[in-house]
Amino acid sequence: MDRTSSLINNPRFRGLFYQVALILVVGWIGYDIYSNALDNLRRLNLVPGDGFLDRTAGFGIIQSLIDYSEASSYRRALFVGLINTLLVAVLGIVFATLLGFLIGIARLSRNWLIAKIAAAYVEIFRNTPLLLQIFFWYFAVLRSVPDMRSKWSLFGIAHLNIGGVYLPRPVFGPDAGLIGIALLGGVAVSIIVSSWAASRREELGRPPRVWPVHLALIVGLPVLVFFLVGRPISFSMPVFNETGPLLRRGFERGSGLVVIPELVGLLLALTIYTAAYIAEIVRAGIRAVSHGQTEAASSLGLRPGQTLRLVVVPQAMRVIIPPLTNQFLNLTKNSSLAVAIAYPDLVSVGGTVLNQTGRAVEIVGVWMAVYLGLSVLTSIIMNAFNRRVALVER
Amino acid sequence: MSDVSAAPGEELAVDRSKMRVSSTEVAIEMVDVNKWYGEFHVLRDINLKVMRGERIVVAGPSGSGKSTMIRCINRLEEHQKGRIVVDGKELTNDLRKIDEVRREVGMVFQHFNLFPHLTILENLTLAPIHVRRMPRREAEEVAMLYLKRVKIPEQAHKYPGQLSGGQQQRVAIARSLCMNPRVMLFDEPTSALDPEMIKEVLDVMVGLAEEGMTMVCVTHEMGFARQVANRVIFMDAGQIVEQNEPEAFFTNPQHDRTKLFLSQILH
Amino acid sequence: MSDVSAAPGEELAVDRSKMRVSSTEVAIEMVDVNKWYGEFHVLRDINLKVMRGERIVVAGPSGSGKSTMIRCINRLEEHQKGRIVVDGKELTNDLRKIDEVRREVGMVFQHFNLFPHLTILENLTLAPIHVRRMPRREAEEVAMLYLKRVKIPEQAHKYPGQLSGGQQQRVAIARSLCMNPRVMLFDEPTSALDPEMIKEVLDVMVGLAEEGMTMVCVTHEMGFARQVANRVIFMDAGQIVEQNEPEAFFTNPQHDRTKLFLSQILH
Amino acid sequence: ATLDDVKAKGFVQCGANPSLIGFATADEKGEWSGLDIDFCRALAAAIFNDPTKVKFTPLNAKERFTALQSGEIDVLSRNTTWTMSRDTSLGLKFAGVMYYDGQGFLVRKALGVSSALELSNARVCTQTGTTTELNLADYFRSNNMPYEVVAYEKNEEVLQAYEAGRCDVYTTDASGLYAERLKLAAPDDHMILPEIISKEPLGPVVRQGDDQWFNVVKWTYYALVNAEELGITQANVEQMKTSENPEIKRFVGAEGEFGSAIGLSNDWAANIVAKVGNYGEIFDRNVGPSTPLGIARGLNNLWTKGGLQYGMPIR
Amino acid sequence: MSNPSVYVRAAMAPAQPAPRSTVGVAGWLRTNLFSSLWNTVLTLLAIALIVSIVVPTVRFTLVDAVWSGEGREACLAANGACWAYVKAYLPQFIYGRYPIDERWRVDLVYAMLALGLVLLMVPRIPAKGATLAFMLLVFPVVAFVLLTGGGLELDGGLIPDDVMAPSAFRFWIEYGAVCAVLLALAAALAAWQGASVARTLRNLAAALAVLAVVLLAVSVDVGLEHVETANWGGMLVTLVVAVTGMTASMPLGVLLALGRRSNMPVVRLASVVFIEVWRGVPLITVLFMSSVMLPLFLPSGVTIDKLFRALVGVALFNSAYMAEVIRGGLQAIPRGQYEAARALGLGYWQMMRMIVLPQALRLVIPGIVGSFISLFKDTTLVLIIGLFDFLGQIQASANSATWASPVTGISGYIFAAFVYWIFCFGMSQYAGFVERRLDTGYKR
Ligand SMILES: Nc1ncnc2c1ncn2[C@@H]1O[C@H](COP(=O)(O)OP(=O)(O)OP(=O)(O)O)[C@@H](O)[C@H]1O
Ligand SMILES: Nc1ncnc2c1ncn2[C@@H]1O[C@H](COP(=O)(O)OP(=O)(O)OP(=O)(O)O)[C@@H](O)[C@H]1O
Ligand SMILES: [Mg+2]
Ligand SMILES: [Mg+2]
Repeated sequence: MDRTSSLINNPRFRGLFYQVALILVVGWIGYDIYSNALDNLRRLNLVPGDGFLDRTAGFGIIQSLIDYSEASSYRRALFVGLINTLLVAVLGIVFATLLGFLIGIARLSRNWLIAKIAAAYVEIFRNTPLLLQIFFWYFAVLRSVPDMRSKWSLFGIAHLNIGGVYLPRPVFGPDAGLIGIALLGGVAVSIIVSSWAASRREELGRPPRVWPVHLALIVGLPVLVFFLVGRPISFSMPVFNETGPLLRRGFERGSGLVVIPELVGLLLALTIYTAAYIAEIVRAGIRAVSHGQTEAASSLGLRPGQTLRLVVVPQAMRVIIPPLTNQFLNLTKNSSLAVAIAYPDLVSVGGTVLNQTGRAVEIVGVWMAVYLGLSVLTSIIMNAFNRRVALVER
Repeated sequence: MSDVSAAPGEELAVDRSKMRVSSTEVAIEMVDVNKWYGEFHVLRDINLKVMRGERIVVAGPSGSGKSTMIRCINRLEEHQKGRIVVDGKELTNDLRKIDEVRREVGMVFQHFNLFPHLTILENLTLAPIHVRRMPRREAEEVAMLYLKRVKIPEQAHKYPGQLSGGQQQRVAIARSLCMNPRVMLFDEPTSALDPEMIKEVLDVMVGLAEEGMTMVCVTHEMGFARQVANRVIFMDAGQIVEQNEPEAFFTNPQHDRTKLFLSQILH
Repeated sequence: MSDVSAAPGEELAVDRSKMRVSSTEVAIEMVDVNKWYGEFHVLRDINLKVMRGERIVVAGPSGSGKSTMIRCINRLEEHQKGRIVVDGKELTNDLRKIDEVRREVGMVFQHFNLFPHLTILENLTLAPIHVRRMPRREAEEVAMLYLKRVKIPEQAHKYPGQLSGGQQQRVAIARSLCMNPRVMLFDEPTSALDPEMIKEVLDVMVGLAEEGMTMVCVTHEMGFARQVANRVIFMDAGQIVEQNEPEAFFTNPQHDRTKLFLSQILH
Repeated sequence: ATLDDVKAKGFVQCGANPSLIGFATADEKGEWSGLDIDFCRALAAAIFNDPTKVKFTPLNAKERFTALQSGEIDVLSRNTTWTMSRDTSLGLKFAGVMYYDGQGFLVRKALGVSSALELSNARVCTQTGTTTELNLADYFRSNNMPYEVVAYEKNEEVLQAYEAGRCDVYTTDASGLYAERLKLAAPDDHMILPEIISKEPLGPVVRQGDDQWFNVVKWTYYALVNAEELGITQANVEQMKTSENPEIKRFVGAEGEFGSAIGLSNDWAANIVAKVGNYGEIFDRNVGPSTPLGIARGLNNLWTKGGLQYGMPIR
Repeated sequence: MSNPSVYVRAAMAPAQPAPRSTVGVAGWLRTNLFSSLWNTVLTLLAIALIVSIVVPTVRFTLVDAVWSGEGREACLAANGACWAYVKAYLPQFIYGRYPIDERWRVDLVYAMLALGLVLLMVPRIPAKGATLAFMLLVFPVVAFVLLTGGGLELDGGLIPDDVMAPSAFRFWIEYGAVCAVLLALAAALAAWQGASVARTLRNLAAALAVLAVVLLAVSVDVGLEHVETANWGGMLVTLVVAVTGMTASMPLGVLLALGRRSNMPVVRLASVVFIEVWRGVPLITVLFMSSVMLPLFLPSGVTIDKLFRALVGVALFNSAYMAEVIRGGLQAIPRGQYEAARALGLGYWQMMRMIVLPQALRLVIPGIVGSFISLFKDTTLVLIIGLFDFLGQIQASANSATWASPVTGISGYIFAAFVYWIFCFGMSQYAGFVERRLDTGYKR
């Protein structure tokens, strides 16, 4: 009796008991869901599996960075969606970070007006729903640019109308790879030069003048190769037809590089919205560096730019990076709102596939797996970076 | 370094022989300097001439403008009226002049303000490398020299957070010295320290004085003032109320406010 | 209560007459207790027998395992080898026994650990009401009694944040007493206090001792140890190195480490 | 069985389009109306002799099948195209064609286009997740016309984008185009092209595996068409009950036990007509020429009048 | 001049007014706007920016806007926003398609919610505990009955239909039986673990009785017309989703946060996985899941209201975020508090309930408000799965045949933005206020 009683009162045993109970409950719920789903799917003739992914999709997608046509498979369609998601996420992260740092620093500006404008920016965009902003920007953009038969042009290179932004598209010839190699080689050599310059600088105190070398290596070398191998890169310029039947007027299909307005609208909204959050993070990070640090730096004779670069930013970074990571993740997840404005991201394309095939479980599974994967990946990268920054500090 | 407890200032062994004051070279000159924070008049008609090699101690009640005055000297604060000339260069809005002055003037703060993300050695070499454009190798040699001078060469590769307060303050002094300044400003360098650590810092400062460094030092360490300073300046309500040689200042204060202040501060 | 500064222990007026020690009833017994933190062996073969009514003072250098030992007594830490019997109940993994022991053992921490979101009175009545299941009215009466005992009944409705350190520590003692414990453990109860406050707390502890409370007290207040303790235990490197009656302990330490320690700690 | 469940709970749960003028819309007060809605009311009338014993679940294109599959709704009456894959592999069963539709194109008159075959190079807006996208792709590809499709999640967005000029063409079922055109700022500046590029038979759907319920839904539809063929209207159904025409007698339940064969009362068909009207009346009331939609009967006329609506005989 | 350094001030210098250029308007302008050439340039740029944004905005929303009129013609005439349309549709934006005659019920719920929030949020008003209890226990039931009309049909399902027909009676029999089993189990467990059996039984019985009262309240027919959730819309849906999502995610968040800090590996792992999965996926996929996938997970024939499904999705999603907020608070509680509680003999749950959580939750109020703001903004996503929340209702009405015009949509969006902004900005200001109050209040 005492044996059992002491067993029951043993915290380890109790812990074990609760944990087993938890496993049982979770397992039971999981099994219930699983068997229900299986029953339902079997009743509906939907044998679970990914075989359906190889069937022909049959629908068009407005933007694909890889080859895709109506005859491609669902699998390929989903892949196109994934790439589009990555595209908008990466671009969004880059732009939002730049804009966010700008606004965050502007909020700390000693110029009252600039600081107030930045504050107003943050308060406006942080406090309205992102979806609303997406709608707003998308339709505002659509309504304020020229229609498809006319355009605004910038130096005759970039054009804009409701069909999107039209840019020259590079067309790579057979030997174009050499130029790429030359570029990579140039970058590699100039990195070596940089480190050589850095070591020279330790000896000399004054860094040797290396920027002409960099310029020659990174720009000159590829240009040289370009002409040597016979200009393998040409540009497909957007062709604008002024005459002909109305549907033929405007930019010719397949000419130039088109950035569709859905991408522009989504990117605009994601950037502006996330930048508001990043601005607050940056501000908090910079403010976390005590005033004494800047004073000490300037009394040592460091100039404001040097103070910022050598003293303030390295210290602010370790405060900034963890929440910044969160914002990157949020932006990636928020890019799924693309579905609202016809940007063909993973959720949007997946939704179409779901509809054509009725495969709810599989598609939702793909969504979850992809976003979880992206989250984990971003976290790993940023944690690695964070560790580096944090190491410097301690 | 360990058995100091009561009044550390008293025990400083000072060799005044080397402390020579130039009678012609002016290090710092302040003429009718006035400064306001908004409507608040912090500095009123400050006139002060510091000769090369002088050691000035500034005392006065809290809020009397001591910090503000010395912060004006290297332009951490801007004055609104009057002239400040440091080492022959007048402080105006000319950024280049300000940079030059700052290079010549070292400053040590109450809260050390070391850069926590850099090692001690990096703290010391940062300015020489980036401001004086000294080669790193050389900057490090100089830095180690000064670290030895403040007696903590073995800490060179630690981070500030790993050092005690006294050690940090000594590093801060060494950091200023690495720029080879002609004038050193101290703003209550010991007031954030535990009593055992005060002496280590004062020792370093005495050493500096003995080498003939021009110093302006805001401090309440009256022992230090008595032994090292060749002038004590008493400030109140933004003005210099009295200045005198330390012995005279302590034994025979003239102004009522000085008397009151000394009666409070001396035991 | 105000003009105490130097060595507060010396001035405690102690009435040793009431401190009777039972010779048969064992309050705490530790037999061959061993404990590891990971690979680190913190407690090594601790053997200790505390009789009811005994007042034990535990001393020793920092990190020697004093806190760990007394935290094992009310199972805030788990030991891995040996037996600990408190008030006849052995501390094993039996949660019910642990609860019983905790009810009988009061503990006072260095940092008071009062609950900042509760008033003083609520701090005191919390455990009686929810652990002892006492009616609130009664619990409050008991609480007021103990608050008077530690001389701050007028603070009953304030929050801990509004009290001075010494007052907070007295409240912490009162909080333990409200559970009517048979043993009290103190872990450096005065070391986070300003010197003026130490005496108020020691006074309360002396009072407790006079009433015959069994106490185990980690402290460096040697004055207190000398006056109140009937045994002083010296620990080093996780072991009990020496134990003796206070007078003998202080005047005639046996072990080298004890001698070294005492030479550092006594003036 | 579904019919028993429906009878037990006292109403039919009907999945409907949240807003498609003429087919399913709810007004300010939450009163539903439209062709698809009237079908559900007819079903309720057949079962309960009370067209109000029906509740509507607004569903978008994505959810509609799951809602039916899971039993959330009893019948889906939401402009759903009858296709083989849906009829066979989704566990669904179509019970009839309430509206023969086909996919059409809405364009600006200013475009100067009069036929869909001139739509080469067009940008087309549509709603995702319907058969529309597939038909569109087939049509343009088979005619070798390049095109671009912009597919939105909801028709509100399609309409806004089309109106803003994002595309030249708005495509969906012709019936929907008529409805959507009304929501444009200047409806008269837009026209629907004559080509119908697909067969879009829209009808009520039920789950597979419940033949009794399938029969009820199927025969409710036939009853509507038969009533029009027989000339039975809401107005004259009471007189018709005394008619001597054997077909009518069977219809109103004066002869035979047809109602009980599908688990309903014998006057089920008469109740439908009395409470909701016949197919023609429903059509005219909701989408016919006298409504803002102004859709001609066309394919949806009775077979006797050149259309496709053909009621299986009640016999 | 033997000693040039001796100086004694004869007369004290009085304080003088600062030079004109450093104080007053001029000084302010100089220091804040024109302190250097660069700053002057920035100021001018900023002014240009403000003018180029504010002027057109004011023109569009105020000067050129149409304030009254009927139908599409009014809007077509506008060069600016068409507020006439917003005015006409305002009731829909607030109530959706909720029957007009029944809208007083919604008003009543709004009023109770507003009152409750004011009572809770103004620090000076006493009896927070009672108000909170009322808002958490009574208000949801009342709101549920008022909004849906109550009369939920509870007919049980444990006893097979052929033994006993579905009826309220069957349900209550089953409820009684389940209660009895639960009580017996609890008593056994309590006896085993040495807790007081009587007390355990008393507490559990009280909880079950409360649950019974709640079930009775929602199932009894109070004579209100039944309003399906499909007819709810506008601000009503927004608030229902946001408020329910928030309150439901709170207890779950607490459990998850405790689980994540538990020292039982399985519990910790389960919490971590749950939290990280929900935090790793976008809300919209969660909503899609609740609308298209969840039905497949239920036994055939069992269905759940669509709004309710969305609520479950939102609540689970938000609970993961809430758990992280609360974990932050838990981590801020010093170890000493746990140890003191333990040393006094409090058990785990007593310690959490009385010592740790009260302190931790108070610390994270700003975080909780912040997460409520996010949730409030995120409610807009339900429009993608076809629920008509505030934004969804506006979007739908902008395309109504009677009001369609080129400016209708944009007017609706601007109005929506304005309303959301008011709500969110208000809440964030409140969070700031609480934070400042805690900052000073904590040290006291
Ligand atoms: N940035 C500022 N803005 C407004 N007033 C200031 C500012 N800095 C200092 N003051 C005020 O100027 C006066 C002089 O300050 P200062 O720091 O120079 O005094 P101090 O003599 O160094 O005092 P302490 O011994 O406390 O350091 C004080 O009254 C202070 O409040
Ligand atoms: N949770 C823990 N994990 C690992 N090591 C620990 C832990 N707690 C304490 N220790 C180590 O155990 C040793 C004994 O610690 P303990 O706190 O008991 O010492 P102490 O004698 O009370 O010292 P002090 O006088 O500084 O309070 C120390 O070396 C300490 O670093
Ligand atoms: Mg100062
Ligand atoms: Mg200890």
